[in-house]
Amino acid sequence: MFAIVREPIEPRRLEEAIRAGDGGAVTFLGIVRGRAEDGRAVSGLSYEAFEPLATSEFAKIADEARERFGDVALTIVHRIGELGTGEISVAVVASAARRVAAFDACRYAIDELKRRAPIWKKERYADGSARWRENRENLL
Amino acid sequence: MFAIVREPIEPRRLEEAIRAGDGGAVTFLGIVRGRAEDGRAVSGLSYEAFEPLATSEFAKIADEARERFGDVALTIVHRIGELGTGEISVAVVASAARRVAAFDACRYAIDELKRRAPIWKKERYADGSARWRENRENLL
Amino acid sequence: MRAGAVPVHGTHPIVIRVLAFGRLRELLNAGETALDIRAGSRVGDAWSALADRCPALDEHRSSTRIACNGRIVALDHVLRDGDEVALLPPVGGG
Amino acid sequence: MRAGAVPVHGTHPIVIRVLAFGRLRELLNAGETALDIRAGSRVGDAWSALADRCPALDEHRSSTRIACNGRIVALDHVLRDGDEVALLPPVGGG
Repeated sequence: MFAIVREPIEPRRLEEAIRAGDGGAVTFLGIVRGRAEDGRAVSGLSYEAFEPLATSEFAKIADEARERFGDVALTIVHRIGELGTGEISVAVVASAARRVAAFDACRYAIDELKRRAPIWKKERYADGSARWRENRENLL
Repeated sequence: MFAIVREPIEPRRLEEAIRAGDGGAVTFLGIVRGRAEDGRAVSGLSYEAFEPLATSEFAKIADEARERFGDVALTIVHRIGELGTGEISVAVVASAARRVAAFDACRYAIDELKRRAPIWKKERYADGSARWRENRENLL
Repeated sequence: MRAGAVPVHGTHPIVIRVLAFGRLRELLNAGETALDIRAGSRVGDAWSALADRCPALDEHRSSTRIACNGRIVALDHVLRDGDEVALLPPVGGG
Repeated sequence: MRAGAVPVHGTHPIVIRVLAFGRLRELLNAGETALDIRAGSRVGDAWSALADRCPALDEHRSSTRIACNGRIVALDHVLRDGDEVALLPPVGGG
């Protein structure tokens, strides 16, 4: 499943993303932190996405992961809208017969998502200011 | 939390293992497969553990992960007793400020657990036979 | 001419839809704009037309990827009537 | 002598508790055994006493780690009365 969602991501639902018969499942959850990299107090984040391109990019990333690491089932879900600290922004679930492929695919997927998925983030600070933040891993 | 448990591991409870304020959480779940490595149909597994040594080994592994990867919160839970296919045998949750440390610590923990935690597994086959199976990664 | 469309002088006008995200959406003050441009225009021409309206755009040119109908394209990509052009600033997902 | 204890001849007997796991538990037909041994005996002596009772043990010696009171020890580790000695075959967790 590849999705952009507006409602909260429920970790308990992610269990359903584990493919029957697989022996290992690796889940990554990205969570909104209360501190920016420069130490400023964050009150929340606003995410937006170019939705059709984002979900097709998730599918492409999953295809690449299968080419690299073998038969892996991947689920990638990113939330958009207004998120408070402690809320889950992104979930990646990789399941495979063996754990090494699941770890490699999960990590590849989140690394590539951060590098190139058309999703944008505005950091909102406790003092009322806000700033668009780009990922260090950015494609450009 | 480091524990050997007899009851089923509930993935939804693992959410509680994510440390407040962290930005990334990586969970590994090991699941009983219906096929042995040699392709035989597996009906289930029996696990047993030297419990006090197993939980203290989990704690040691977590200490080592913190030395190697920085400030990471680790939860390691292994189930023992009779498990059917599709059931979760082990769960590792690593949370950290940043995802790289969470990934590295989660992987380190499950690799070391398989290598050295005093836990034993008997594979039970559909034909009624059974065999003690040791991990390839074994310390010895 | 539809409301919000930016006129570009020339014969055979075509209309493209421009989507902007993140800081570019804020700069253009719109997530979606219709843009009238000359037939045969390229992505770079569309960018120039938008920068005429909003000069602050230009400092973002080197950091912006542009997708046409969902595929990343170069500035010399030729536009057709009805194309959807998306302006993608450096991403921040995850 | 307590039920199930294996006698080892010598002066000043001490009693250790032997825990066995996995295939070793099955071989010994017991997860826990009391073993009477001579004072000053080492882990290797305890192993030999067990192997006297259950010769099939010996082929597992090189693959067995032995813990005394929760710490992995070598065969020359000297045992004391009341020690808990655990026989750990190659592990299979995960």
